[in-house]
Amino acid sequence: MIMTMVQAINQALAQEMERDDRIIVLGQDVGRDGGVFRTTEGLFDRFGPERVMDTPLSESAIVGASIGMTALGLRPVPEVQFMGFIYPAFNQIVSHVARLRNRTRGRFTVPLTIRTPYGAGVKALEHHSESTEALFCQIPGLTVVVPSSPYDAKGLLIASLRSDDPVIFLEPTKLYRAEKQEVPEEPYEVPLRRAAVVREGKDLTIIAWGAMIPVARQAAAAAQAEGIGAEIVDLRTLSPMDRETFVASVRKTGRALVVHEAPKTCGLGAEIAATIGESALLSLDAPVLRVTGQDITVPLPKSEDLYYPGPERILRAIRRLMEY
Amino acid sequence: MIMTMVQAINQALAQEMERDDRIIVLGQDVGRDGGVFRTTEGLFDRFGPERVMDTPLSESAIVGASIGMTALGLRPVPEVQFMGFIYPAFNQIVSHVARLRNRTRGRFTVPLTIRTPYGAGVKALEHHSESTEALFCQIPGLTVVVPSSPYDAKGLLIASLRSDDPVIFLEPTKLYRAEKQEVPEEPYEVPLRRAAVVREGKDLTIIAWGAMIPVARQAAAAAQAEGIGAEIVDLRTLSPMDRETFVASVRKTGRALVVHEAPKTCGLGAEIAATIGESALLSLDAPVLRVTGQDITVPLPKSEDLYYPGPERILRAIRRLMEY
Amino acid sequence: MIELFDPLKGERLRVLDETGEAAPGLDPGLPDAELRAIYERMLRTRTADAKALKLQRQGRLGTYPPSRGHEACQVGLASAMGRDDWFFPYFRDLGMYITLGYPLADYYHLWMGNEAGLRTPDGLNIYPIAIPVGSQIPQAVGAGLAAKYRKLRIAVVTTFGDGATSEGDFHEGLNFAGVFRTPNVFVCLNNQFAISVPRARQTAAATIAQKAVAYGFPGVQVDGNDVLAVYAAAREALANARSGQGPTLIEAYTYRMGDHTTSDDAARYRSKEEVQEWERRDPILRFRLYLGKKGLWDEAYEKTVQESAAEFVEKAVAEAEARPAATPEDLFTYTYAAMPPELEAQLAELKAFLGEGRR
Amino acid sequence: MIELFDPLKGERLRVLDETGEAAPGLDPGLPDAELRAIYERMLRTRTADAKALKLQRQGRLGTYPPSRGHEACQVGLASAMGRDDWFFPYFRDLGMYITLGYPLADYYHLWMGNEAGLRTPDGLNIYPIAIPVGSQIPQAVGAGLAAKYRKLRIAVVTTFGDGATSEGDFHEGLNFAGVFRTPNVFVCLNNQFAISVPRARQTAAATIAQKAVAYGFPGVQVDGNDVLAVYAAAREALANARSGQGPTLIEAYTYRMGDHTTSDDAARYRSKEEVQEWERRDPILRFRLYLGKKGLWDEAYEKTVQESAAEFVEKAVAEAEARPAATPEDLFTYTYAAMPPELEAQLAELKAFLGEGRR
Ligand SMILES: Cc1ncc(C[n+]2csc(CCOP(=O)(O)OP(=O)(O)O)c2C)c(N)n1
Ligand SMILES: Cc1ncc(C[n+]2csc(CCOP(=O)(O)OP(=O)(O)O)c2C)c(N)n1
Ligand SMILES: [Mg+2]
Ligand SMILES: [Mg+2]
Repeated sequence: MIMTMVQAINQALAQEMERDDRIIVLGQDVGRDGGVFRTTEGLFDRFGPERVMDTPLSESAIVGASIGMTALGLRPVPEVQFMGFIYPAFNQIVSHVARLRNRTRGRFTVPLTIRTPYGAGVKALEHHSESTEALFCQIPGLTVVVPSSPYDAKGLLIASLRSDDPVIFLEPTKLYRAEKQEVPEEPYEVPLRRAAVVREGKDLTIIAWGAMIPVARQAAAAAQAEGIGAEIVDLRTLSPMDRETFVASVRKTGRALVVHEAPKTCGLGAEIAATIGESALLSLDAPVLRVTGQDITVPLPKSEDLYYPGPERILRAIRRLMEY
Repeated sequence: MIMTMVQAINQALAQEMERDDRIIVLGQDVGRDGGVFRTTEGLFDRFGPERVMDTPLSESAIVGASIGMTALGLRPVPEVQFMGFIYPAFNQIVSHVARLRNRTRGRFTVPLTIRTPYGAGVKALEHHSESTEALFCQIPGLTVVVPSSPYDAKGLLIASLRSDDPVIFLEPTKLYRAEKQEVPEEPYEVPLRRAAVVREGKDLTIIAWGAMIPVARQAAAAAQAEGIGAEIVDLRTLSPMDRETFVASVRKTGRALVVHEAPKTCGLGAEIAATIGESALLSLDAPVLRVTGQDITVPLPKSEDLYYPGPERILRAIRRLMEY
Repeated sequence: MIELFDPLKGERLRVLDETGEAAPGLDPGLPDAELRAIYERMLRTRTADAKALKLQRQGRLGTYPPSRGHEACQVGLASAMGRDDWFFPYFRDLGMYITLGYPLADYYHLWMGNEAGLRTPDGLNIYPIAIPVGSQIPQAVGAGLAAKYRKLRIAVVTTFGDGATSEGDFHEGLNFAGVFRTPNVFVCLNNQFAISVPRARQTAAATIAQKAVAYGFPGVQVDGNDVLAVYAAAREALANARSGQGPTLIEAYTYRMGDHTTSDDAARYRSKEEVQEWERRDPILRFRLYLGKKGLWDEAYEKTVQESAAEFVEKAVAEAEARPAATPEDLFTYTYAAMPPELEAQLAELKAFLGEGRR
Repeated sequence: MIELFDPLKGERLRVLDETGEAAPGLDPGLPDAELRAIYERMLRTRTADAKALKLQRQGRLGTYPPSRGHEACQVGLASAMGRDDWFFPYFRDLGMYITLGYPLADYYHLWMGNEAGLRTPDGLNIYPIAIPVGSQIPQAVGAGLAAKYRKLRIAVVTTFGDGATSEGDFHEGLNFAGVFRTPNVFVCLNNQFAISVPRARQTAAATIAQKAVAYGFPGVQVDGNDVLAVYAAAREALANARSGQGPTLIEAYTYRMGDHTTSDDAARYRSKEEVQEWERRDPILRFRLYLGKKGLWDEAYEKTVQESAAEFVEKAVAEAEARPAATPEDLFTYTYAAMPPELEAQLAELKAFLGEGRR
């Protein structure tokens, strides 16, 4: 069926809930309202209030209670309404979710999937355009996943729901309804921890994820018109990171560009650039560049465009790389 | 006077409180008890309970209330008992402390200094050995400071207390009483945003901060015995970062090594390595290496040494760099 | 008066009944001019709110949380505040802003998507809107602590919804306030919903007011559609705060007449009948009936007030829309007191980029 | 029985007075064997606690939070629990662990600095100790939700100190529990201090038990130095939880006889007199007097119990100290279900490094 990312996510949830009664969806407005983006639409009617729980406005308890559910064998899927509101739950995530397997030497695991919409580009209110994925990528024990298409969204979410590790599943709001795609009806997994080369090219490698993939594609198309072949690696799982795929690509192309929405300093691009420098220094024909959000708070809607990396900024960096 | 870092911090607080009655110290056990590390010893008796406030066990309110105090012109100095317990206050820090100046276009500033002991190496309990500085370095608006000696601790803390920006002041517990040093009696500032070359050398540059400085010095001394001259840059202010100083050093030496306690992935070393790759690629004779904590949760005391970078691990990396 | 109404016994302070009749002994006895001023603020609030919705539909303003139904809470509370008191708002506070004299043009400017609208004019003690629910509460307590430390006889007010009472920050803030006996007035606009989640899902406590028991200070539930009840409770709580008698929690029992925001569709989760039932209790209607009984309201007066409100609002819209767009400098200048080199470089690059004809 | 003691009226459940006399009608009426078992657990707790302090001074165990004075709270509560109930501990819970059958060797192993000691043996429903204060509370509520979902007739117990009640997680957890009527029993060991901060600085509420009012379920204060009072309240709260009647908050009013931890010096912030005053109320002493009155205690019995406790403890120490050190694999294996390449590389490098003769 042709569907949006919202529908793909919804279908993944519904199918896995059907298959596995240990899965419980909980969060603000996930029930009767079907979620503020409608990702949980219809689940309440289908699975009832015990499995699709509207909760109090309490992020720490939403995540904390989810942890406790795993102690008794459940597989909760807490939703945080926007990534900008995940911070009240940060302590539960950093001090418990990420660590429980290790600190109990495997006796207690935390197979939960925290879903949250993320990223800018939809002219939302303050705190609704956050992309602070790097906060989570530096915490050992967490798996951080970002889909960039309806197909991947369904497959990565199913893989996350089946994973025995805790997953932070970040859903780019900008892509929720941006693009429709053929998505298989039956459940399937897109494997975690595997990046994908989503466009081949010989001249340089663009590493990106989520809402930056379509933007990178636009830039790559424009570069093609100038005779530059850009390869695009969609990271998909941001942590633990599939370094091999992008390092191999850079070894081939000799040039690398990381694109992300988050501010530059200490964004995930830093780790990617550092990894390339460590593993492929001698293959590099130019410095690894980063095209990113500015090192400022995401501006309010009127100025969002000044913050957000667009195809022209990427193209500029591509040219700079090629001219180096 | 010859003093420990604890004494230097204590003196900085006392002198600035004397000078500026807008400064209020608050937190758990900072009052009568003088702080669990005695950094606030004597302040309660000297300045009274209105300026040295024992608070409820409530990190979010400690930081949140400090924000509110700044609205009325105060300069609070909240203490979080250990960095591992800062997460309940994370929302206040990320969503408010860091942003208020920008979101009010300068009408409201947040001149507070959040002090917290940090880092491993003292065989402490779980959650008491955290060094998650990179979490804060990626948040625009925050200033992150780490002293590595009693002298710097006093001067950097005074500069932080006088700064109009919010400062996260991280105090390496391992250094609290490790070393005594001559510290001038009168108040002085060590400027923020300035790294210091604390050891000169021509063969490679080690970039480190806090408790890793003495360790790096040991390694550098051992390297010297092998005829290798290691320059050491003490970053001191981790954000905004003084990139110029370490880039200049690497341009000179051609080799760089970052040392930090935090796990490798997405640690601050990534940003430093990425910056060097961006700004000094052609000067590099070898990849930028990172000697860091392992990508795991800091282990309990019995195994801490397997986690923590020691001089031998650094020396190994130095040799590897020189042999490249 | 506050301690006469025990939330644990299900008691609620109400001055005006639905016909606009004042309960003897409870009417705060405001002068006529002030009563009319309150009415005018309520009407301006409603007019400005409706305008914001219209602008949003026209694409001239972004996502917006309407205030309709909250006029008694907002105007009643703000009217009781003094010029030196501080206010820590949440995101549904239009009537507070209008009453406290925040330029409506700035308020619109903000919701049109420009940070400049969040820059409180000098001299007004209003902290910026907190979007992360409940996070302003500990901040308000800190301001209360500072007021106490500076020996100012002022109160610090903060507002929030019923949903906010589930957040840790609500608890930590009120608990702090109790311990330090800060001059705070905490006002919960219990409008029965947090987006789609009904009040009963928010807490098993029969009232929100009774949560004050956990913090050792008084809590009172008032009829939030009765502007005089809100005013009376607020006046007393503010006076207590200013005179060192510590904080109060006021629960204003009301209803969110509109959608949560312009992105919401409340019809998905509540019935028309319920909404109609509350239409009958419209706070403006009720106060109008009261004014009528006092001879302070007639059709001619209504017309003047409506016209003046419309003019007030149109002027603000025109002003807001005439404001210049944010420049790259605006975006970069306020991250730090002094711009670090990395930001300078990014700003220069952005300007070079825009200079190439982009934007 | 719980609802007979209203914390808002300052009432406190106490079965035994300081001479060990049981209040008529309140004695839970336990069989003699169980009474003696409780006494033995209390003594083992005290012995094991004293041993931990000794080991710490000898450098054989790390920073340790002593339990002395809390034996009635811990043993009374755990003795009322059933084998299928779950427990979410905090960090000062030795008597709970001993009563619930957690191997003392593991417990020591943990405080000696090895994660392996946190690995609850299979079949025991004990979650790992939470060090971040209050953070286990929402987790316990989640376990309650899961029990409800799975239709298990079990209760979920969590313990915490008076300090923890100031954390947002306390509030969010209890509020959740109220809304979903989870089978939770929340037990606050109010030992009058959070490190140096006295109870009065923690909250302005007269009691902690009354905080339950904010969440719509019962709260009761019990004498925490009276093991039968703790037992009686816990038994009733557990039964209520298991039978679908929802959660209860129990405040056990007690005193931390020792330092906060071995890194603390309580003499800096409290008087000898105060400590001595509480020595008189020693929970073990009081229960011994009660047993004596019932003819269940004499010197000979005491000697047997002491000897058995000493033996129990020494065996555990020997066992803990005989445990192998953690290997690099132990440290790296449990971060993820399957080790990612980066971790494999780091582990290999660490092993190569150690292989070079270092360590
Ligand atoms: C910490 C946080 N979580 C979630 C949200 C998203 N959100 C915005 S408003 C709202 C509901 C607020 O309800 P209430 O506190 O009752 O205020 P009301 O909107 O009814 O005035 C939610 C969940 C948020 N802004 N902040
Ligand atoms: C979130 C958090 N903040 C601070 C600490 C440091 N700390 C450890 S125990 C403690 C006091 C706890 O007091 P209470 O809850 O009364 O328990 P008690 O120690 O008295 O048993 C503090 C502040 C912590 N562990 N977690
Ligand atoms: Mg509401
Ligand atoms: Mg205590």
